[in-house]
Amino acid sequence: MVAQNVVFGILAAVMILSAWKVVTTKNVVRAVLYLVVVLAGAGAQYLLLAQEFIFVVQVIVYIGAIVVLFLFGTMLTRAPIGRDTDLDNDQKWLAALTALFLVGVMVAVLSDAFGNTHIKISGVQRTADVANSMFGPYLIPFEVVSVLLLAALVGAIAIARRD
Amino acid sequence: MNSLDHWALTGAIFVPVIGAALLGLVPRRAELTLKAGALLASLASLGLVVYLMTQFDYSHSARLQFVANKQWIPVINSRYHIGLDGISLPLLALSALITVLCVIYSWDHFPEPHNPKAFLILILILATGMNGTFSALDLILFFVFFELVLLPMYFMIGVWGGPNRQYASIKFFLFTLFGSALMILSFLALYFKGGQTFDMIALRHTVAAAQLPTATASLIFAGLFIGFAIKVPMFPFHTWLPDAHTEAPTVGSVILAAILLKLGTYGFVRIAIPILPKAAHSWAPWIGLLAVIGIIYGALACLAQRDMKRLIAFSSVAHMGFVMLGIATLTSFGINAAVFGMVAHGLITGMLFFVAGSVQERYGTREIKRLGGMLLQAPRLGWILGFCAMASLGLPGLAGFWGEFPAILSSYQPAAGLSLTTFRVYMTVAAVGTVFAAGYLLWMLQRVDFGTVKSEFQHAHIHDLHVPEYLAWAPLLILIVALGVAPNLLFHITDGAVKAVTVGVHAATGVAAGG
Amino acid sequence: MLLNQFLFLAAVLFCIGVYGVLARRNAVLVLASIELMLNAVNINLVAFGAYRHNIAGQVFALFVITIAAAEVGVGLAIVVLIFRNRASIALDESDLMKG
Amino acid sequence: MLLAAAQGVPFQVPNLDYHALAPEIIVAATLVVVLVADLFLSDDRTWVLSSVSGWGLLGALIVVVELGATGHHASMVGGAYVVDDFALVFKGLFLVVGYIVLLMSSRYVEEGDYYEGEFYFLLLCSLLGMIVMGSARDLITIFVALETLSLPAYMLAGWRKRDLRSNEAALKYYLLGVLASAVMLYGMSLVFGFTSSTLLTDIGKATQGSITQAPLVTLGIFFITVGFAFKVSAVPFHFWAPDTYEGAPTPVAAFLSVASKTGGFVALLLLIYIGFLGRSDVWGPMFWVLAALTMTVGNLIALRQTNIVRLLAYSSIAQAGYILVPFAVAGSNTKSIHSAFTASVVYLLIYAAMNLGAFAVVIAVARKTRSGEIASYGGLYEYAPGLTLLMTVFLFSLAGIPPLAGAWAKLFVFRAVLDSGTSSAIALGVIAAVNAVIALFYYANISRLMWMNPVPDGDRTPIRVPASLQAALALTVIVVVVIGIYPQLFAHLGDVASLVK
Amino acid sequence: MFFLRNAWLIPAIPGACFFLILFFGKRMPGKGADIGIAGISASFLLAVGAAIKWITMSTPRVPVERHVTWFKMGGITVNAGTHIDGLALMMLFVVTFISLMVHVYSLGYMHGDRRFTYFYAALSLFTASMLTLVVAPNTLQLLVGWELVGVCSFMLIGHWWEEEVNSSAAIKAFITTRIGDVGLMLGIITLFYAAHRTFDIGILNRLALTGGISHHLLLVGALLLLLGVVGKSAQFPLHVWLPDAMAGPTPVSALIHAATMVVAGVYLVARIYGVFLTGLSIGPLGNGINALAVIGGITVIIGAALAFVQNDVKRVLAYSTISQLGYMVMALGVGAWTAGVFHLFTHAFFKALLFLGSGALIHSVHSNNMSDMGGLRKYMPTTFWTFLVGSLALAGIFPLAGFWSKDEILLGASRGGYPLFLWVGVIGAFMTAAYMTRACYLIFWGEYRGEGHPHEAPPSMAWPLRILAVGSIGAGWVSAFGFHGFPTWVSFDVAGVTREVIHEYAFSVPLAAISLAVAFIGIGVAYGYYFANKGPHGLIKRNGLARAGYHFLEEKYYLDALYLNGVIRPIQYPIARAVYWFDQHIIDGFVNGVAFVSRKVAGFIYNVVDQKIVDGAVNGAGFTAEESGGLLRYIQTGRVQQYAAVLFGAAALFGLILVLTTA
Repeated sequence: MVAQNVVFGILAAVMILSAWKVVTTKNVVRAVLYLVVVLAGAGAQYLLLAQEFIFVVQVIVYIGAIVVLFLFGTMLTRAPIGRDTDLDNDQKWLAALTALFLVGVMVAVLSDAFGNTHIKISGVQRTADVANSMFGPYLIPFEVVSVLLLAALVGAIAIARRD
Repeated sequence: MNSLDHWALTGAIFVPVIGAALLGLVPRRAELTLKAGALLASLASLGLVVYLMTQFDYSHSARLQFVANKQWIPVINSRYHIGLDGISLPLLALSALITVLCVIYSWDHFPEPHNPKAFLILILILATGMNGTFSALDLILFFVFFELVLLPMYFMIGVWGGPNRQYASIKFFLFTLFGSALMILSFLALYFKGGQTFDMIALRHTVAAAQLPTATASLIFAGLFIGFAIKVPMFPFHTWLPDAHTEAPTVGSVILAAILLKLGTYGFVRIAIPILPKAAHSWAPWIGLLAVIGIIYGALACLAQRDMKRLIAFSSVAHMGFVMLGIATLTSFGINAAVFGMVAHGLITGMLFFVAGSVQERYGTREIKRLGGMLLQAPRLGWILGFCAMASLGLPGLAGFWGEFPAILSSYQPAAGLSLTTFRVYMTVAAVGTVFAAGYLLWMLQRVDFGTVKSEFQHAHIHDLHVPEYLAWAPLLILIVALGVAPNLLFHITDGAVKAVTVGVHAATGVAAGG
Repeated sequence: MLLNQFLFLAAVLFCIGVYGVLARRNAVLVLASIELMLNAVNINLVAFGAYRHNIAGQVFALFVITIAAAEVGVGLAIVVLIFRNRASIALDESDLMKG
Repeated sequence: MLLAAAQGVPFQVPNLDYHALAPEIIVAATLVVVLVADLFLSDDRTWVLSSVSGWGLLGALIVVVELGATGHHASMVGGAYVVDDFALVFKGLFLVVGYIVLLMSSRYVEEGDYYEGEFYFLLLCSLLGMIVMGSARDLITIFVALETLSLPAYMLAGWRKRDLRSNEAALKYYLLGVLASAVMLYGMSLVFGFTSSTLLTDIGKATQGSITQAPLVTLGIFFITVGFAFKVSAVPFHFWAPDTYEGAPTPVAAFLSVASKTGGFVALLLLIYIGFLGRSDVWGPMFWVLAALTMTVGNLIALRQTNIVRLLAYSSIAQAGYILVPFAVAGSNTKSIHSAFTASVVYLLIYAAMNLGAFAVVIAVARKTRSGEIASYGGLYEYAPGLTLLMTVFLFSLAGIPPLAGAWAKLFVFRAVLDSGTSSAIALGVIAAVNAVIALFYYANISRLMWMNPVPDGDRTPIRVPASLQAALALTVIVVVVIGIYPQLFAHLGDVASLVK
Repeated sequence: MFFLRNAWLIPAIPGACFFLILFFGKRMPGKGADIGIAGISASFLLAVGAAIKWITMSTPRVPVERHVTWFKMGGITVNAGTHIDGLALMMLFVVTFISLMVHVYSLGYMHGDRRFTYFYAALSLFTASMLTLVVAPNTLQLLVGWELVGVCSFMLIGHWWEEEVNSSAAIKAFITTRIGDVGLMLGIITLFYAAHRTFDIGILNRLALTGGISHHLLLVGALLLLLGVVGKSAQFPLHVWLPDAMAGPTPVSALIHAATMVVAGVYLVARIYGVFLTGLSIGPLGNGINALAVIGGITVIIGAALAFVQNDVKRVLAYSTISQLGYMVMALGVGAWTAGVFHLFTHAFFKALLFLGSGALIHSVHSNNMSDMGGLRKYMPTTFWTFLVGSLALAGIFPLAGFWSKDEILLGASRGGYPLFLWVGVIGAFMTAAYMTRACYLIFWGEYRGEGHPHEAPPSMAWPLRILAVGSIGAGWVSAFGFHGFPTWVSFDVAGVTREVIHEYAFSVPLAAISLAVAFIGIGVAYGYYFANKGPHGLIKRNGLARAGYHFLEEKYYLDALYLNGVIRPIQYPIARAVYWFDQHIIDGFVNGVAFVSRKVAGFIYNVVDQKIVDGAVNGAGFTAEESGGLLRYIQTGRVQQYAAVLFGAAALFGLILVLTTA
């Protein structure tokens, strides 16, 4: 158990640090790359929780697809590769305050609710179970999501297309 | 009752609006068709009302007749419940009659910006609203009709009105809506606190049975009071009235004065008092106070006026003060007087506004000091103005008297339990008010009718009455005389119904019934 | 492992995302911050799923991932559109309409 | 319990009732047909797409009516997807609204030289999301439905691609929408963490009564509500609405203000009346504040608007406030739960008609004036009396003046307030009443301009209203007037749709 | 019994004539006058028939009452109809007779008037109204007649309304009497309740006399009614309208003064005498003074005094009327019911005669002013002789009509225990004789001072004068020399009251002699002053006190000024304006203020909360930067993110509050 906690600790520290860099770095491309670190960290956490299918999806979809999208977006909007002093607006302090306030509320509530609750891992979640669930009780949302993705695809093209 | 009796009332209410819908299909240019259609619709409605009057059982005027009671909105237990008794019948008749006369009067002088189609449609919609309000026996239905009246009048003032019409119409609109917001809240409160029904008749019993706490009943009554008082209008809720009247086109003023103001007082007699007799009893001195303030205040304000219509408008405040005083006494005399006063004021002030409109049309102004010697140029018009002024100041032998005198009479001895001293003071003040009424009306008469023609109109071509005016006014003039000479024409209709109301009040306040 | 380890991590990530959304001018970076927030939610869902031994947590997270992908796609499309029209993706410049 | 025990259980074929699912299937099929047909149609024949979409919606509507008439109800996939009267009423509403928006937009899109096929396609996608929302009974389905109805709408808001305002509208709507759903998701995760179920009925059982970890549930409920409060543009989550409505193509604004908002309310109804019914101590005060703020802020800011669409936006914010009132007062007693539910449903139905109507008039008028300034409505009566009359009807209905439908909507709200009878409910009722009066000012002001002001530019050429728009106007005005005279029709629907039997 | 039972025809005929003349008058050969005269003649004949029937009826004479139900309301039934007794018959006779005379006379006097037809219509209505009042069996019908009389007088006084003086006089008459009517109305109401909800005059009198009504209520009722009487019968202090009412055509003045309008008040007192008798404790019960007598007494003196300073012949007569009405009221106030009523009867003849005579003068010289007359006895012999008869009758010279009735009043005052009012009566008699002498001198003696050639009145005017002169001579003989015709025919009998309430006194020679002597002294003094040019002429110029007194009289005791400046002007201008100002600024202002405040609040919400707090305060520094420079114009307003900030901020804040409050 200790090992897991140590791994978690390291992972968490890296993730938070990277996340912090995502929102503070002066370089757009670097920010996206830091995001990759956070996403990967999240994937690792899933593994830690023995949820392997979602780990795979996290790596493929997020790191594989979404990050690429981001990079494309960065390029398409001609962001400078180097430092850009103009990435933040002037409400940083307000933003920080809001975020701190929010995290305070969340943490307080969470520690009240699950102060000393432990997670007992009783085995790796099988992908088959995920599939059974996805095509069983969640069949309808699953089908609807297909329409959603289609809409996003068609719409995004229509919107972004030069005409 | 034959089958027509069941449908005649509904017909009288809805024929005008159906007519309006049909007129909507007629092209704007076919003016004659439009006018004929409107006349036909309003006459049909009047015809049905006349038929109802012939079928009405006058010996049981307290009983609701021609009742239709159909399911309407079951969810809130609101029904299409209409019917007539001795209180509503005269008002319904008045409303149907005035509508016809307004259509006739407008025949060839539509106010700017002309457009007879829209104008006539509005008149007909108004007619449905007014007829419906006087017939409704369900609070929600009443409310709907009550509000239905609002919009056409708003547009009538706003579109066909005088130079300051926008301000006046918005003011009218917001004032009355504010009142009706309170009114509907009170209706809902009655529904929830008083027996889960909107039926006015049933509520009389269920509210009594519900034993509302005094404070609640008082509060509900207050809501009703303000809602109705704005419409009446009672001091200090009257300020919309002069503006609305001054700016409204002639026909609008006539309808406003003759019918719309009655909706408020009718609400008191039909709803507020029978359903909440105890609260009415505790509020009565205050109503009376506002009523007599209105009498004096309206009269004094009249004396400061420079505009004929504005003067007549303020005189309405004073006259409706008499009506409210009668109601406040909660006696049979008083309420009979009030109902009579409503009808009389409708006829007389309606007539006065007609005349003011005709003056405006001929002279292009209603400013009293610019007019003069009208009797020389248009003697018939002038004498009719004089006649109406006399009727308005409560001359016995004309209709106005029977609204005022019994009201004053009744305040000598208000319903048991009300302070004699207070009401006798009111009585005296009201009686003094009659002197003021004579003052301002004769003053106006002198400036407008008498004297010589002012130089600016010396060579103006002022024609005397023309045919639509004859036709539109004759019934009113005849009725003013007829009701004045034979008040029983009206009292024998109202008396039974009014008695039922007062008996209810007396029963509720626990004192034996009196006059 | 404590459940709260994960929940706290998620909360912190979420709020860093919030900070990013509020403080960044660059629209792409705002979108990236949103991804941080959605990932935080996913960590939450997965952690609860593991804690409750309920597969629904993971399934929910999968839906979130899918939809997040669609959202990013749409978001980037809108950003590109704006960039094309005004040659800037600074969010605080989009203030034509107010009041 | 199926979900909770899913682990290690062999696959079970989900029970799908294709008859009950027919509306969804028809809409999905239609949108595919539209998408594909768009590829093969030449530019001058794209009008076919709108009629195809329209027929698809009507077909789905017929099925919905048939399902309702035959009383065909179904509960699928373990109760996560339910077709009942509630679902049918709202599906019907969404389909009709969708159809009317289609009527409103067909000429608009055609003449504006926008992408047509994709427009209808996205509209149908969004509608599909709404229809699904009506039946959704678990958190995941609700979430997916919400995103399905939102994502296409984000893009539709930016459909006037070359217009910076439209871009901005899309951006604002999108960003805030996504943020709101992130907050909502966080809340859902909390609720899931507490109840270990995504099924609303399970959540309802788990959260009622006295519970441990109450703050967690409270926060969860609130965060979820934030997501939908955004959708229904409740203050303080309303900021997007005026900007987006103004910038978006007007039919889309109409769609957002009616369909999308109703979608949000449907989700709220489901969550509150099924999921969190036992926690009125949380959502009672919450909705109280939301309702009071929404009504007041919406109305007050509306007073100062000069653009008609922005005004309608603030007006629709205020209207949302009235719809939130029953939520705030529902928790007092069993009776008030019923009447509050009915009030919300009836209000939504009536609101849809009157608000769509108002937007339809705006679209018609803009065809001539090319302006959204309220001042340009001066003297409308002189050259477009019909439109003026219609607009008046819609505005006064929104203002709640009988005998128009809007009055009944408010009446039902007040009924709910009085049924509750608590002092806080009464206070909210008073706030609502005061707001109703404030609202009159700006509604009446527009009608005043239209009827009584002179034409600003003196141009009195009449407005030609295309047939489709005429149909939209006719449909909405008929509803407003007929319901005004006979409100029982909708009241009945509000009653049968009730989730709380 | 035909005449008595169908007395309703008497008012009904002129009433019908009113409508006939109104609608058809212009098309008639006589322009409506023919209808009017025919109608009033018929009424007169009916009245005479009824009077004869009454006189020949066997005693005790029972009043004939017929009625129909007028209306039923609130549990009471009010009848309209006719109550015919001696008093009513006397009035019917007088009214129809005088009215007939006036109708005939007006043929000549109003010849060529542009509203000739209208004038006759109004005359008919006037007569009908008065007759309605007279026959009224209850106070309500009486009130109706009363008010109608008022409005007709308004129409007739203002007949020549082109000139503002005339219409103003009409308004003044109407308003002043209406002030009195407030009292009448309230009095009627008080008595209505006092008499257990009835307006019936018979019941009222019976209850009043038999103690059925508390004295307190009766006192209040009587005083209120008295206010009405003061207004209508031009008693002090509401007499101010009567002289102004001379603005009307002279035949109208005759009608108003002799038979209709002003005597209505006296008639009312006589009719409801029971109330006054008990309420004011008149007669033996009293202590020698009461409100009715006091008002009457004051009026006698002040009216007579004013008659001295008038230059307008009609005004002399008007003040004379005031004074004579004072006599009547005083008579009723001292318990001399019969005397008062009798004086009403005789006064009608000679006052009508005088007015019509003055009309003939005015017709002839085209001026009201006595300074434009003089020496007319040569030009207008008929007028002269008849006028002289009228004057002597008014002055109370034996054996003319005035002598008999005035004598009875003095008798009543002296025997009834009202010595003060005996003196008032005597002084009044002196003054009356004196001012009438003055008037006759100025008109008929001396040199003609006017313009043009005076001519005698045409026959239609002269004949009524002659007839009335005969009446003025003979009317008093119905109660003279111990012949008690009048008192037996006209008496105050109340059914069911056996008590003798009206005391009759035998003719007293000494008192008659005194009054006659006083009258002659009056004539003598005036003769000396005017004819013989003796006495302190020019006193007014020499003596300040006398000048002041003269001005006081000329200004009519400043009562008009007091009413105008003290009551009417303040109401018309400052008060009415203040009320209107209050209306427009305070009440309306409140409403507008509410709108203003809500607009401001909205503006505040919009400008400050929405635009500044959300928009500005969030990025405060940047906002000022935008304001100052504009360098960073495009960088500063990141609205979406501000929206988002609010979103998250609200989420956190509300969340916290909710958690804390529901935990």
